[in-house]
Amino acid sequence: MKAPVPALELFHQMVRMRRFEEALSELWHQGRISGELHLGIGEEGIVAGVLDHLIEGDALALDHRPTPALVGRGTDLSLLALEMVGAETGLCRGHGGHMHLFDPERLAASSGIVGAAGPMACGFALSHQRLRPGRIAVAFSGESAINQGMMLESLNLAAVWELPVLFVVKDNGWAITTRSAEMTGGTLRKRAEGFGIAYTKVRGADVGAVWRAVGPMIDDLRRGRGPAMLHATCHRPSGHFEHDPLIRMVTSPREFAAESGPLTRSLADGSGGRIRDRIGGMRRVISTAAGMRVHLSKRRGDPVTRLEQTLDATAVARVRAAVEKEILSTLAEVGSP
Amino acid sequence: MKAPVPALELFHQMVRMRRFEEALSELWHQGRISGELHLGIGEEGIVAGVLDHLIEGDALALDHRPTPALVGRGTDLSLLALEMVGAETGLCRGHGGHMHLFDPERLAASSGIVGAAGPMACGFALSHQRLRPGRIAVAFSGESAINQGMMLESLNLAAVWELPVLFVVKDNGWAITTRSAEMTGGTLRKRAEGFGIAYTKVRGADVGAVWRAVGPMIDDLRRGRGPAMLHATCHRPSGHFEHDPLIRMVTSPREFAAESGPLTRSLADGSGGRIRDRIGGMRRVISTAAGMRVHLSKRRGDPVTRLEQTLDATAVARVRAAVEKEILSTLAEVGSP
Amino acid sequence: MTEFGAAIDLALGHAMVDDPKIVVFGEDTPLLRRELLVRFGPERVRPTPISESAFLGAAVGAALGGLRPVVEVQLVDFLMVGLSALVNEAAKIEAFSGGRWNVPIVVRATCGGGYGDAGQHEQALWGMLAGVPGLAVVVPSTPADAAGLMRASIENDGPVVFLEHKLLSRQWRDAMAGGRRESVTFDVPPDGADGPVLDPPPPVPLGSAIERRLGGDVTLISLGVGVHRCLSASEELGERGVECTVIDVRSVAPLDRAAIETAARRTGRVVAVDEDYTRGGLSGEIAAVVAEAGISARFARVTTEDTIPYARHLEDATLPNVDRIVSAVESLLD
Amino acid sequence: MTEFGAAIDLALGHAMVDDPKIVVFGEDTPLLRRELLVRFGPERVRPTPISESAFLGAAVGAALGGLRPVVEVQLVDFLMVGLSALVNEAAKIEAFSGGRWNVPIVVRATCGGGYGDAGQHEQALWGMLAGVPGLAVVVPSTPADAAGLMRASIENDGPVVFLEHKLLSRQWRDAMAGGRRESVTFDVPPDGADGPVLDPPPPVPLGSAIERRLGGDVTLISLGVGVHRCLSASEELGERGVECTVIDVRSVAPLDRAAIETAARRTGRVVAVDEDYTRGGLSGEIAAVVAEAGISARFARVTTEDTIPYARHLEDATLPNVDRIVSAVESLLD
Ligand SMILES: Cc1ncc(C[n+]2csc(CCOP(=O)(O)OP(=O)(O)O)c2C)c(N)n1
Ligand SMILES: Cc1ncc(C[n+]2csc(CCOP(=O)(O)OP(=O)(O)O)c2C)c(N)n1
Ligand SMILES: [Mg+2]
Ligand SMILES: [Mg+2]
Repeated sequence: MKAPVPALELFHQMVRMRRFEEALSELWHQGRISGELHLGIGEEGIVAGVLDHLIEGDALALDHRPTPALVGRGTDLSLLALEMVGAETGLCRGHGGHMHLFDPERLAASSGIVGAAGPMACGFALSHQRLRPGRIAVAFSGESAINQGMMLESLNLAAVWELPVLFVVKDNGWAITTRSAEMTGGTLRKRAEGFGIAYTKVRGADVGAVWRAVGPMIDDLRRGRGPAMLHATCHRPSGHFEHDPLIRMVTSPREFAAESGPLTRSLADGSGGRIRDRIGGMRRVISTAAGMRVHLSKRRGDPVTRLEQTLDATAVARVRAAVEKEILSTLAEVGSP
Repeated sequence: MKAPVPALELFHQMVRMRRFEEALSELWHQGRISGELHLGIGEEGIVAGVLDHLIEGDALALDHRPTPALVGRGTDLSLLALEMVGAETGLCRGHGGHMHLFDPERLAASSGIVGAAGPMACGFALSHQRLRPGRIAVAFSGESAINQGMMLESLNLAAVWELPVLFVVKDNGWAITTRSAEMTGGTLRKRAEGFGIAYTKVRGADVGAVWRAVGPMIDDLRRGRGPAMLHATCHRPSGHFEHDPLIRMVTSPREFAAESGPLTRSLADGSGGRIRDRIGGMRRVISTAAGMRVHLSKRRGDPVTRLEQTLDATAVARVRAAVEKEILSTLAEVGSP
Repeated sequence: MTEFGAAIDLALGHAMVDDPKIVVFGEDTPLLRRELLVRFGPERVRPTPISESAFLGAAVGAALGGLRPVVEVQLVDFLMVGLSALVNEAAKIEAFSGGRWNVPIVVRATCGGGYGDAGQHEQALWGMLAGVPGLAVVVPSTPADAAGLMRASIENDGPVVFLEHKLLSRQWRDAMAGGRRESVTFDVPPDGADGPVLDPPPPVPLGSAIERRLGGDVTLISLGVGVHRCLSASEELGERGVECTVIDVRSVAPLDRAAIETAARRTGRVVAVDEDYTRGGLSGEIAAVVAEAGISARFARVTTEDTIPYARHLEDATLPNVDRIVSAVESLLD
Repeated sequence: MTEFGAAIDLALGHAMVDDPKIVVFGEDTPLLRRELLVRFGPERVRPTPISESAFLGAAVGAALGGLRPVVEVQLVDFLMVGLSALVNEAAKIEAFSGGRWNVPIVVRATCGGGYGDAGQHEQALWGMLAGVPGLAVVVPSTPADAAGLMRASIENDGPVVFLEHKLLSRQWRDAMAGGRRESVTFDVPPDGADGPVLDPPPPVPLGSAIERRLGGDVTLISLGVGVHRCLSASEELGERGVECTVIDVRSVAPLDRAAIETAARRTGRVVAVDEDYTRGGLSGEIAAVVAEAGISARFARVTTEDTIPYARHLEDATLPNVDRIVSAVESLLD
């Protein structure tokens, strides 16, 4: 039984996620959203491809980029937007904000503690075993969260309790300004094997591929065959969070130039390390900055445009118009400052 | 260059460890040592086989069974024994006790927090990189500590920082009264691979095998080839700690009989779970108890007697006499209550 | 007469009969709680790996999913390994969700010293935990309270840390202290270790202190084993004509401010007897409660000032004891 | 004039020149501390995985091995993930080793709120940390103190948690709060964000409070950003003829009891202004210090009572602010 990929629906959800987050970004720049706003722009292919397989009663444990998943799961956009601007009428009455979104009706909880989605998903799955057999829990996290002890412990806990947890690792290759591969021993595939859990890798830019890969995994989960890891690559073009100063530093020529003074002084400072060390330090700063700049300038790998190209233009226009309408009415609810 | 196993020296060290811990056990039963005394009786093959390769400047991060390693590394037995009885003249002036032994001269530190030896060893190894090139750090832990987040994180940290850490996992198969395999997903070999670190498995009852296996591993460590894991099985015939009541319960027929009343009442209690659940519960208690009883009654796998049989009887007698003398003079220092 | 630990399991058993959503898990739980395991089956009583961060966090998730987990961490000291699950998740979700989602978990752990295991395994740490808004912390001093507070903790809709003192619980005394050795003695308070417990045990509401003794000269405020030390000191002081009120706060958070204020006002002298660290939070909080109420009372503390040493005689001097309480009272008398 | 965060790095740079045993590591450290990286090289300034338990524990081991690690955990909230390394190892080893081994580590972390990131990322938590014997905790309020306390923390032979408030440090304000947006404003105390710093900065001894203002009617005791709120409140009160003393404790542990006692005795009225939770420890400790000294002073607190909410207006009402300080002072006046 091979169902066809529901491309238009996946496209619709991805556009909703994308456009909603673009609106949030604007609200953030307007100063109406406070704090560190981490967006999932670029991750929609992974999120939409997974969510489409969920049924009522499935649970979501989300990380510091919870918005796309909530949008896709059906949380009211106005409630979400109102929460972001701190309104009493928001999803969490203005108490949670963008990193601490909770939707009890959809069993969706988030946390800004890297790795916390792992134990949370294990707990949801345990409650499923007793209260909602056949339901699953999905943990969304970044790839660098895989080095956090509580996440590693959860892989093991899920394995030995045979919990129906799908660990979805959204791999953009970076943790803020650190290249994840440089801080991660082994590979994710071997990590999963190390805990005895199933593993599948997929390109997150291809929502259809995600959808196809995750279907059988979730079927197995529902049948009680124990936890699994979906490792999905992705590209997040805007970096860590809105207007990250470190990212601005490496991407803006002006800002990077402003750095060159202090860095050159540090390099020249004979009171510091041996010249070999100092050059090594400079090399590391430059290679990190250059690596990030190249990474962020990449324009391939966008799941939305990629799918769009394969779809009928009128259908696309219809979807986009519907989403625009939804976003506008959401923004109307939020009003102006 | 294949050096021969220094059998007599290994035997000597193992007997010192064994006899010293037997003396501690007696002091504990006399009430002169307080708290949870965890002994390493049965682990001597692993400890002696590893320690023989160490040189000055190498560091030890020890777990809740630190005594054999300190004995083997040369910490004064009287200082150790005096510490155990809480004397001002003890190794730590009576402040640390058996789970918190610190010997700064030998860079040996212990902790009763399961898994803490991992990060501790990473730290020692980092200090070696800067201050003592060519020196290594050894982390000793049980096999169940491998599910503790900080230990898992350390495997990764050691890998990515390329630290000279030897993770020695002493695998007796049990964590107190829990069968470790039932709570551990995957295998240790795959775990190590999952973090990109070298792995070797060996029978800890065969000190010569340990000695041979660990030699090349340590050579590699000293050459900066990154961390490695030595997985060594062992059999600890006396269970978790001196006189563990759970262990007494399963091993003493009288105590187990005393349990049968309450357990039978619980089984019969219709206010509880469905009868299927209750029988399942009873089955688990009995199988755990039986499994432990069988495990503890095993008399094979003792590294000391095993090596003894291969040695010349006069040499053995000489070693034993020397050790007896050392132990007696140590006990004399400790005096009577 | 019911033993302290048995009283807790009695309450737990009743609760598990009443509410099938209660599950129990932790390291070694199958043998530690074997009677519950046999009574309720392996789905409701299960072992965990040595992974405190994961299983505490899983308790939070399970509670969000509709269960009521009672999760056992053997020593409160080990909570430090997975504290984020309590401080950053359990304690915060009700507030962050705008009051729409609760986290009904009970974290059961042992605490306290007095048997020579040293300061990495004998801490109290209740002040640190109680300082976090959203976390309740209870520390019973008698079997009846142990049962009643366990009942109330399970019924509470937010997270509760339930601490049982190792000197009071036979099971833990035997395990951690080798308490069945005839060659060792501990200063175990008899009324704390065994006492009458109703079956089923009525809940003891969180945040309700109880007056264990009434006297007009000085108020001693304590909890857990400390209560018994206070009662002994009060006996001794009573013989010398100094009459003490002894307040057992029973729960560190919520804290029964009214009970503290009333007694402080009546006696004008307050001694906080707290096995937790001096700056651990509770003893200071007692001073603050009194001062905030505008009560001008003389104040002293008997607390644990330093890392608890291993040697029994050093430990005895470090933990609050009857002599130190008597001296503290005397210091307020002249 | 030196910026707050730059002052810390200035002190760190001097210390690293003087002592080659100092190493710096943490998440993202290579870019965050890029000037130090370029000056001292990748062996002394290195990145970590997101593994707080391991790298905090490794700092302890490295210190035992002879290094002096300065380890950076971006937010104090994240310390909860790896707290055992501090509470059960770093804080205890000097005591457990009978004084034979020290753990000279500095844990550098940001703390505090006021920019709308909500209570999982804006906590103070200094009281909880300072409650553990063996841990020192410092919270500077000016660039000069930031530099001086960093210097002293590095020179200290035991573990120190060094907390920099996000509102004071430009780097963190920019990062966490998006502070360079023209569309947002924060109540950043100008004297806290920028100020004169000597080069090299002289150390500020741990445990030494400083009087920021002298007045005879009321003593305000605070630290970090709270000090500036107290100074603003004092201005306002001064105009009405109420004269305040403002004590900046600077270090939560060790705590300068003498400074608190002297001021409390002089004014007879004490207001503790503490961004940490009400029952977090410090504000209660201040009450206890006053009461233990036998000083009969009126007492009030301005603290964070609940989980810090996300919405800026809710947050403003939750964190200590000038209005609340003024009201607290007034409540003690009549
Ligand atoms: C326990 C903890 N440590 C550190 C942080 C700070 N932090 C937030 S996101 C992040 C990087 C996460 O990287 P990754 O897991 O790859 O997720 P991504 O941001 O790329 O989606 C870090 C270090 C945190 N929130 N929690
Ligand atoms: C963080 C932590 N959790 C729990 C414990 C209690 N505990 C002490 S030893 C032990 C079992 C350890 O098993 P293993 O790692 O196999 O070592 P073994 O005792 O068999 O040598 C446990 C659970 C602890 N000391 N620390
Ligand atoms: Mg990433
Ligand atoms: Mg074991």
